[in-house]
Amino acid sequence: MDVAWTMHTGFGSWNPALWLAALLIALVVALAIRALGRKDYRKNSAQTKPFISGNEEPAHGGGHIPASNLYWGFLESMKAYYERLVPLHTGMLGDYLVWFLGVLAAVLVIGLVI
Amino acid sequence: MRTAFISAILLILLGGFIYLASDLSFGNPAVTDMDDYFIRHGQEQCGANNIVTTVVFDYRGFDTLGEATVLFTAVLGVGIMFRKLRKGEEYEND
Amino acid sequence: MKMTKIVRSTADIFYPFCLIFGFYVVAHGHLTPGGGFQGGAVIATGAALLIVARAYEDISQRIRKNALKLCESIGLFMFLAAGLSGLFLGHPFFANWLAQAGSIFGQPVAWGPNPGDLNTAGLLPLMNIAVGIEVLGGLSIILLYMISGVKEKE
Amino acid sequence: MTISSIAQHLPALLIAVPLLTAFLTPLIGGVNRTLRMLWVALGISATSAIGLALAWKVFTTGTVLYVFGAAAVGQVLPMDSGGIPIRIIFEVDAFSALMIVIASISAFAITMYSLVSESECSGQDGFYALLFLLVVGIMGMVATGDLFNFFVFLEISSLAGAALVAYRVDKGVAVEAGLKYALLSTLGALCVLIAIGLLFAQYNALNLATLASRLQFTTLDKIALALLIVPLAMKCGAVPMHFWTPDTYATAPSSITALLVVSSQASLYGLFRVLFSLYGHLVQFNYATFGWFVIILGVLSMFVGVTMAIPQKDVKRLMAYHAVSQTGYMLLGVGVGLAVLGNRSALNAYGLTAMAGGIFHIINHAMYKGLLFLTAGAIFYRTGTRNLNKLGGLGHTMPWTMVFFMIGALAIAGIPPFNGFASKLMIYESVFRFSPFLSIVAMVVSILTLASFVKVFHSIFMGPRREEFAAAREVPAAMIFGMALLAVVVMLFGLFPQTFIDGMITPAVTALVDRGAYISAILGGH
Amino acid sequence: MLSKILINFPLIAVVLIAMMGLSAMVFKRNIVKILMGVTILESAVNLFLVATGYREGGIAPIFTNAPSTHMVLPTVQALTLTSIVIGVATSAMMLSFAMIIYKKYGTVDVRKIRKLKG
Repeated sequence: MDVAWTMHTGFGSWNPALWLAALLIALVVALAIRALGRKDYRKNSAQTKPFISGNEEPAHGGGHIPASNLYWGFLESMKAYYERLVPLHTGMLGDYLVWFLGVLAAVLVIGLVI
Repeated sequence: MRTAFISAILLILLGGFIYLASDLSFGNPAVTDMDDYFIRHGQEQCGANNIVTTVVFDYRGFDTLGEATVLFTAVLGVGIMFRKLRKGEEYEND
Repeated sequence: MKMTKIVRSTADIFYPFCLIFGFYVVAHGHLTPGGGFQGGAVIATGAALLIVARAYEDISQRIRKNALKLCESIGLFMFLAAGLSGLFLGHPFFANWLAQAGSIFGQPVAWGPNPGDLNTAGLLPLMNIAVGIEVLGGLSIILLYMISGVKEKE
Repeated sequence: MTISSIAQHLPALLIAVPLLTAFLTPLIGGVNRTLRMLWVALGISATSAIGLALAWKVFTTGTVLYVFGAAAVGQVLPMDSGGIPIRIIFEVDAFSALMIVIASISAFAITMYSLVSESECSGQDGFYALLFLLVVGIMGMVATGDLFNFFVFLEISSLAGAALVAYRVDKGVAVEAGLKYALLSTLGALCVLIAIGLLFAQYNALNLATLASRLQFTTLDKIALALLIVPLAMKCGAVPMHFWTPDTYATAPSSITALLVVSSQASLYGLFRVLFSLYGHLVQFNYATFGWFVIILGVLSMFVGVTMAIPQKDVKRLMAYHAVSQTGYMLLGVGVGLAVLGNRSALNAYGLTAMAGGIFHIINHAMYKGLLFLTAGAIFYRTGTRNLNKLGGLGHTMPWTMVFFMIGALAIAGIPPFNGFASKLMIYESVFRFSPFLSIVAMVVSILTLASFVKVFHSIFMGPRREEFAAAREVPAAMIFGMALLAVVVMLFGLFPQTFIDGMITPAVTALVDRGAYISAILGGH
Repeated sequence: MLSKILINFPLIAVVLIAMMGLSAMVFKRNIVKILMGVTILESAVNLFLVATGYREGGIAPIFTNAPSTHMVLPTVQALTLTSIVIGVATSAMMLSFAMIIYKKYGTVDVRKIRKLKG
């Protein structure tokens, strides 16, 4: 394989060309399976209507979830972590300066002691 | 709590500064070869009696260009701060 | 707001002296303490004197912002051009190719104390003048911008 | 000037050309706006061409030195100076050249983009002049070999960046962010200045190579080291000093945000330069301590950045937290390299690969994060909002923006075959040899990154058309061009990683690790 | 130690001024006072830079009618000049930022200037 396409990390190697080839093969297979499907269904009849286990199809566009509702479960499960982390980000200028000086003092102590 | 924390930080920095001030020796710098070169050759090379001007504009003239650029930057910044804003140019941050 | 007549006339009297002293500091930057930045700052002090003594309205007529902007850009451009001029003669950036050349500002100088001669130091006086122009424009226009911001708030 | 003399003076022109453009922009902008657009396009094209030419020269012929104001360009050590450099010297080695390549590509794409995206705002003369001054600051920071000159360019980039952050006043919110950025940058620059004074008082030199050769690692040098690395770590947005990053990146105009990413990476360059070229390879230098300092900063930045990004509602603020988190990868990779710098076998076994991954991630991150910020700017340009809860259904009307956003999002999440995957793979595999835990943290962070970008993609582009965005069309061609350029670079780096690693990254790592070469380039054989 | 302090008196003054500036920056709530603290810290740094270049009994490095040629180091004076101008530019820009913030928010208290957080 051409060296330009293969990346050697020193432990293994990674080849984008092979990956693209695999993608292509998967696409071809999918198209082939799709081509095996039946063509003799009737348009806009009950055969093409989406079947949601007997329920009515929801109104068009009702399904868009706003961003802050996504990952609600994740945020809920990590509530303890976020309750500690987010309040640290007070938009206060003085706190920014204090954090900077604190890290500076810590590095001074570390650098001088060790 | 916050005040005590800040005071501790400032005390550590104060200790570092005090060490810095007591370790350096004021009045007799350790090595002076570069500045001796400036004092010895600056006048002949640049023809200026003022060695500081020689350093500022000749040996380190590039720094001076950057310094003038900083002033230009500040003027531009102040200028765009006090400019007349158009209608609806400002975005209401929610 | 307007200051009293005493303050205004005193400022008017001192203004030209500020300018003259500033230009002296700029011109003798390579011989005596001082230089472009210091002299430009002194000249801008004259402008500040007028600004504190008078109302903003007649200052804005007497000192125009565009002229100061022009001063600043021109001064910086002169400074950069003085630095770049060496490139066209085969010298590096910021080479002081005019010094010791015998031409303008090119009087050779020997090492050691001397009474000082204006006609020396090559590009340095030119750079001093350029920086002086830039600084006087820059500092005065910062003051003008700030006071205009104060005015339009009221 | 002939071609040969131009090639000889490339490092000077790299600074002089954008400076000249910036100085004359207010005058030319006064004439009319078409002329100003032409002037700006000309200036940025010339700057990028010079930068790429200089980088090419460095990668082909080795380190380029430029002495300002000497009798000759190459006269590093004057005859009568007793073997010390006395003037300001630009020392452009492979690492600097890499950063110059990043800055050139990003600045070109960003300026082309901003020619349209900022066209409605007032005060454009100042905007473009400050844009060029920011480019000057970045170029000077990465090209200089003089400590005080580095400080001057740091101040230029900080001030220009702060003014540009506050450019859209936004009812004072942008000015608040600009004030925070300016104040923190000033404090950091003052610390750097104290460190410069300390080093000068002891060794009477400002040139980095001379200082490195004279350094004794006394206690004062330790204080100077602390005063140098903490401000630079703050400027590149490392946790727990990252608080300015989301404020600044979110409120700046999007093109400026993409350039601020590059400027924070220039301070990352300064951090690595100080740690490796100035202090590295000292006998007394405690590699493990400072290596672990950088690693801990990196891990904290990765994790805190990505976890803070997930609940954000402002799209640019979310991307800013991702910028913090991606900076962590670079710190992690190079920190591992620093931690094993004293141990030659471990360095050759995995340290160099980790550093290569971290440095490769710098250029990858500049490209895809710039692309993402530009797409966010395109969305803001058409819809006028950055709130993810209000956006939606833009995939129907802005297909090109959607494609570019997808490329950037997949790249930042480390999905093959985009460039993020290549550098992250190197970091994972080499860091795993150093400490498996860190590598696992890095993978988890990558997964969370993908998750949060899936959220952004869903809330901006998915869903039915919104009537309030019925007027939203595809952005103009210049903005498309700016985004497409970065997207193409992202694809190239992803498809031919080894070419770029051999051509640019490995020389950069070698230049960073080989301190002796950096010194002897100035002082001759040592 | 005491003699050392007496010799290094300018550096001790640098320390005191720098601590004044730092404490003003972290303890004050008023933006203008914080900017004052930054300026004080800048002047401390400038004093430190000049002090590092002093030579016992040296004169200013200017040859015009100079009594002797035993001069203090010129480089640090050049650096100080540069840093003074940079400090002027920085404080001018930050003060104009503070003016705009006061105009838009109606306050200069850092506890109220926090529309960007979280």
